[in-house]
Amino acid sequence: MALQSLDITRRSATTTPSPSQRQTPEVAKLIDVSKCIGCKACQVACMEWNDTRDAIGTNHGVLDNPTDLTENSWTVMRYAEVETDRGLEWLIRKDGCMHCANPGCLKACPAPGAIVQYSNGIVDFHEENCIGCGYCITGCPFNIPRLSKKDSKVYKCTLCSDRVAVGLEPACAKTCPTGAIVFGTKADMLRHAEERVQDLKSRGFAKAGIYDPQGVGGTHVIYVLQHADRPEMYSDLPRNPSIGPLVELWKGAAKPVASLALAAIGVGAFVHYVTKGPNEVSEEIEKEFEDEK
Amino acid sequence: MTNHWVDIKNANVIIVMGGNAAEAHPCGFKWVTEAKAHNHATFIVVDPRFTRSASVADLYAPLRTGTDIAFLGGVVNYLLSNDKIQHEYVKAYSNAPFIVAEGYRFDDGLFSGYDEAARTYDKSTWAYETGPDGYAKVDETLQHPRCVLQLLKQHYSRYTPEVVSNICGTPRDTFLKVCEIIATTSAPDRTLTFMYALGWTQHSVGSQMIRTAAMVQLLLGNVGMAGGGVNALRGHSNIQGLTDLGLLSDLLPGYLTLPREKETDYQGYIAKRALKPLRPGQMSYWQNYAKFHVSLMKSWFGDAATKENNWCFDWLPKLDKVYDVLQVFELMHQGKLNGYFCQGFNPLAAIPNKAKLSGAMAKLKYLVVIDPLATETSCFWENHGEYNNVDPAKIPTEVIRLPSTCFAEENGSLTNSGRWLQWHYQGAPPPGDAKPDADIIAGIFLKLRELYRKEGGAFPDPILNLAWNYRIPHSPAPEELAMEYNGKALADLADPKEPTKVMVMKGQQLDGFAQLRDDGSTACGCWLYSGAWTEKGNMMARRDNSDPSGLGNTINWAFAWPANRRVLYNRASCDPSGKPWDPKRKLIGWDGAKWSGADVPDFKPDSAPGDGMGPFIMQPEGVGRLFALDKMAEGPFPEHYEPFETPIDTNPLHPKVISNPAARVFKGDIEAFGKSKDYPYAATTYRLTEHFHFWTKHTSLSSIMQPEQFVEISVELAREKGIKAGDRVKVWSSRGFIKAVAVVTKRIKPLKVNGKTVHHVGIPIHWGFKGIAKIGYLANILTPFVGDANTQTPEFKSFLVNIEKA
Amino acid sequence: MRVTRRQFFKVCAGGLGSSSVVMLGFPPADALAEVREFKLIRSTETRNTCPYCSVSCGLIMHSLGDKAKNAASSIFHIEGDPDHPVNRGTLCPKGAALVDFIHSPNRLQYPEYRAPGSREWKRISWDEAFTRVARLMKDDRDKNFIARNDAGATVNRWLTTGFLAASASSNESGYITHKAIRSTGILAFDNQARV
Amino acid sequence: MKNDSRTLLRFTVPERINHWLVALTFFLLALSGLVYFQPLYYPLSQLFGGGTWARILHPFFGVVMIFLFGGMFFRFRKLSIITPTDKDWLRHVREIVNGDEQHLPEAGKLNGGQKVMFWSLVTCMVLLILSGIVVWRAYFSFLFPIVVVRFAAVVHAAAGVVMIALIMGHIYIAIWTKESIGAMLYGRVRRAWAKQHHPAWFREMTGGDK
Repeated sequence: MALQSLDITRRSATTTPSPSQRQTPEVAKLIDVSKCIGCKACQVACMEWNDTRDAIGTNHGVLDNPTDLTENSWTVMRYAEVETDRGLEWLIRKDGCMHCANPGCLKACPAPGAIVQYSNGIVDFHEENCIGCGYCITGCPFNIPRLSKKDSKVYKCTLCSDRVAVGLEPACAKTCPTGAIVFGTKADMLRHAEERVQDLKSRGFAKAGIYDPQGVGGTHVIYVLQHADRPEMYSDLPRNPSIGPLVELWKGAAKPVASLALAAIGVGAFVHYVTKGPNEVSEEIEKEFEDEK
Repeated sequence: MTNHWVDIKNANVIIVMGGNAAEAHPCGFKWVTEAKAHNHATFIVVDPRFTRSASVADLYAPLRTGTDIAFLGGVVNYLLSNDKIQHEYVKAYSNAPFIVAEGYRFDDGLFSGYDEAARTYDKSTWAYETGPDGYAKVDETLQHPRCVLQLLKQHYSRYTPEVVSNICGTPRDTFLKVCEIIATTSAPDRTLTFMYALGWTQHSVGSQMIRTAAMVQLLLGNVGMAGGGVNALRGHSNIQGLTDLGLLSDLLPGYLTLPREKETDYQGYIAKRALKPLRPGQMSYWQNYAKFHVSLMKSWFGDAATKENNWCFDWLPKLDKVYDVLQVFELMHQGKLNGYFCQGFNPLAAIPNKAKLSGAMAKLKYLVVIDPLATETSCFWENHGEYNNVDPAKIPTEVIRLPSTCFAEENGSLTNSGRWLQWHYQGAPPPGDAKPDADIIAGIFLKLRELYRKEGGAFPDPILNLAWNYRIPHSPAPEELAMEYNGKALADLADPKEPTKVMVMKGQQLDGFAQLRDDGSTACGCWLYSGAWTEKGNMMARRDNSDPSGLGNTINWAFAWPANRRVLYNRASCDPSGKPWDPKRKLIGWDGAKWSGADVPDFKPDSAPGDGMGPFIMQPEGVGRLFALDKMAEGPFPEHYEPFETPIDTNPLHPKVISNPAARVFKGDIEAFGKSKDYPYAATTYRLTEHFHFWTKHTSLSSIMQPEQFVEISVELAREKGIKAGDRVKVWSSRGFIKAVAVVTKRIKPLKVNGKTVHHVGIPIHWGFKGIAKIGYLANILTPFVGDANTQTPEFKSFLVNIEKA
Repeated sequence: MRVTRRQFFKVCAGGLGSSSVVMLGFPPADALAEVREFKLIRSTETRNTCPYCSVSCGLIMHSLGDKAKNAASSIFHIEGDPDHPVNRGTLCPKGAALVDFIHSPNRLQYPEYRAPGSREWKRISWDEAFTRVARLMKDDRDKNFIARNDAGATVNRWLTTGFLAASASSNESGYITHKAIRSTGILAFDNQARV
Repeated sequence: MKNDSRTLLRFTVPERINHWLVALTFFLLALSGLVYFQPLYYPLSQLFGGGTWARILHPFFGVVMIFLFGGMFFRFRKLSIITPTDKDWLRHVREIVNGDEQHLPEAGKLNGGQKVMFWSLVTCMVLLILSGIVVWRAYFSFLFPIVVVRFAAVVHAAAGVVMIALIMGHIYIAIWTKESIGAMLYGRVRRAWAKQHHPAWFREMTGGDK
């Protein structure tokens, strides 16, 4: 294990603690939807920095393009034209990995070290360890990871862990023309978000607020929403995201219970054999057929 | 821009109208969000479409395309009738008190002096009344019936909120809300900034739209103020630079003008331009015209330019008319042009009415295209099916295509819309054999010169004598050229205050245009850029971004023309006594001995407030013009004229004069304009934030972001026409058709105009028959061949189409 | 087949042993948790200005190689210049995509010639190109140059050839273009500022 | 075991081959499947050339299993119909555990336990196939809503574990019950063995008490 510029909080499918003595400051990316003009600079900067290129697609009757996240598009803008009591509002949300404090993808991942969470909060995929099962997709409450058709590995936003590791902001945050995306320590981002909420309230958005869902332990990508009471208006941002009960069951209790059950069967069999001995043909019957021997 | 990008953060109210800064200038637009976040600014968008700018606006007002003068005229009326003007500023810094000559009239849509046959005005009555001393007369009480303020009130009294709403389709309440917010900035410590771009320029009345905004700003006292001004955001990276350098048919560098063919006398040419003050004590800076002109000619023709030959005045071509692109393509269409050069310009896509352009180009004998990319223009002779249906065999044009470098492969400077000249550096060699533009021009010019030297020919003098003293003649270095346009002393220059002292030694770079002489002892390729490369070195490459005033002026970053000044007319940010109107935003002030502050004063630095010099030093009267005199082609006050293709068939203000009576339009084209019965929908073309004109369709990342051509229509129109989002539709005008995907949106709403429902069809322009994005139709297939009366900029923003499911 | 109690134990032990042997032979890969290498560590930086709109954002271009004699520079990444007062490091979607403009497959690389009526381009040398262009210009100019107008005034203009300049080219290119073109007497001279 | 009149044919050659192929496939499936189930078992992936190969192969093993297990199903489904005697047999838990077959109702060719095993395996297999299609990310998952995929993942894991448990039991009983592995290997059993473990079948085969 070479570089450990970011210390490790969790590693997928790893039963022993990861090196986690050092604590780097917790970071966060704040997306202020009220400042976002939907220019897609973040989409471009993301592809450019990560050296991916999506296909040149088609227009589907909307401005969204690429229309969904892909293994090459780790972030996309989602445009929603919503009529509210203020008239028409064009709510444009940058979608991508939320970097949950309690990541469903990591929980679901069976490949050791394919998904790691650093102590700064970034949830990173290590494709060299990824086996391509797609369990992270099943586990993610925000429907973010995408499986590549080319290499059958799963890709998503890394929060530019390579840039953050050397003390830079993520490419999307750097490029954002209007400052709708900002980056810093999570404490600073929450403070900044609070200021933004105050500004929005002063402009008549009574329900403005911060989206930092606690169902996943809070996130390291947080939103400022004009209508925090109705996140679903923002192209179906989940109201109370969490690792669902099914995933909890599947990747939580089920694992040790089942392993114990299997072990119990083994032990039971062993005990049974030792105590009862083999089930052989009885002496009587053997005698009956002795002549046949 | 009168101000600059960062200065927008100082505004209290920001209006984006006739532009869409969030999409076309996103990184400059950050200063809008900054003003909102940190200056608690109110942000208003007025546009036919709910744009991405509108998505972050506090207030959005819809209006019908092409009706901005009606809207802003209504604002002028509101400000005057509700007494929401900054009185002291208007009285001292505008021509409101000036008395207009008696013959001036405005009746039923026409100003005095109209010549219907020539479609032009005799502008002699659009003038001030002058006294025997030659100065213009003023009435300080502003009560004279012919003083500008009274005429202004009279002219715009027709623009009531009801009339505005009827013409523009803007709901009356929304319009009044906009007016109220604008009116708050008549307070001396509040400013409004207007941000506009091609949404204003690309109309047959584009210049007048901008003028109306400028008038609003003068009335509110917002010109010259930090966070104020009228800000042209402009299109290309160096469109400001090429305008400053005069690469237009009638200009010379630095807004010097080419002589007309009647101006054969050099002295007369200078005298007409070196304007004498119209009021006592005024600077009238153009009085220095001869210094700029002679220095230019010395720069171009060197020793060949002498006092005796009037500095080669005869060598300059004389204009019989303005050869703007519309005029040139009209001539080409008539077969009167043989050769054409397109250097980094894709006219087949960028000028209206593609069919006409394509036919015109096929009549050329030769076409030379200098470009980094394979443009449609260079391939106009290629058949691309429905997208470019021509027969190469029938096109006799010789085409020579020369690859040029792009930004990353050369050193040089670009001038942004904030007038900053910024130097950039080469990062990699060009691909293949591509060459910088300067080398290509040098290559062509030197060959031509060689031919003239060998063979002789028609009037070879200017070609043979053009100063070409570059170290490597076929590859002039950008640094040499920059030093040349900055200017240098050709002889020792004495200090005018102490004639015995040498201020600049022979051969040295000049410090600025104040050192220019009209006796041939200085050379300067563009007086406005003087100061860009002085003896201290390349001022455009300066990188000190410190901002001690906090106003964002960063005066040690790069170089801003003129004279490194960041906010134009900044003398007007102070009251007549020299104190800033708003002490919190002090640009400059009179310190008792001179003007000083956070910016370079746009003023005579030692002229005390008591001297009475006006802040608009380029104007002979020293004040801003509410009344434009003879400077505009279609009238001294802006008047609402309908687009040449109007969806309402009339002008509600004056049905007899519907469209701009002085616009650039040719006979054959007038007859081909569409009428609303055949083409019922108002169409407008525009850019998207994902793309840049016709370049980025050659770029993979940009093509990924918006791959395929589309048009935008309202939910209501879609329902009427049975069109669903994602359907392919056909859109056609009287000039041709395009097919594209329909984007059905709530962001375009039908408007009630003059008792009629007007639907808009939005047409983004970025696709064509070359590129790696999905092949599409050039949008100018649809647009009309008509232009503004002053700039001749085509009316891309307002025309008529029909639409149906393809 | 009879399996005795002893055989049962043997099977179990053997199973354990063989699975251990398997593990010894193929140890599972280490779960690496390092971040991707930062790609700009030693790249060469060059300051530039975005060529698109007239905000003129500052750029930092990162290129391959350290400008050593034997290294061919090629720009592989561009981001905003954080020191620039206007863009402060930001770039819009067009500017952020500039690296693909530089490397567009549609960049022209060689002078090309299309003969009248032809359907194809032919590659030519610069010298051929300059010679041909100059010849076409001279022939047209010599034939159509107007020294005096009908009224007899000296006008020295050449109206049958026009020139469109590029408002995306540098001031220096623009300046030399203006200087050279005006010396020929061309009046049909414009740039994108007009449109 | 000699193929003579003193032994009885218990399983035909095709039955035996089918069984052992199923057994082999099961082991491949179980071992590759466990790789994703619990980090503890991840090293098993090395048996298949790494986690990625385990992931690629597992569903294809499953496809093979569908055919092989289908064969087993059609061969043994009639034999596995549960009769009242079987139900009675199953009620004698204590005797079953102690191997006290004298006190058990007479088992036929398959005893009640074997039949229950059969139907349990069939049930698990159906669940595994259906859920397996849903969670087969490379080809099918994108066709289903995420909730369905999550549900299928739980079903697949649960059915897989139950299946492994059943097979572990099956193997143990085979080991415990001497000579039964031989029966599946060679097909024939001693008459004594048959009489001991499957008296009803023994009678059926020999036609008498002996």
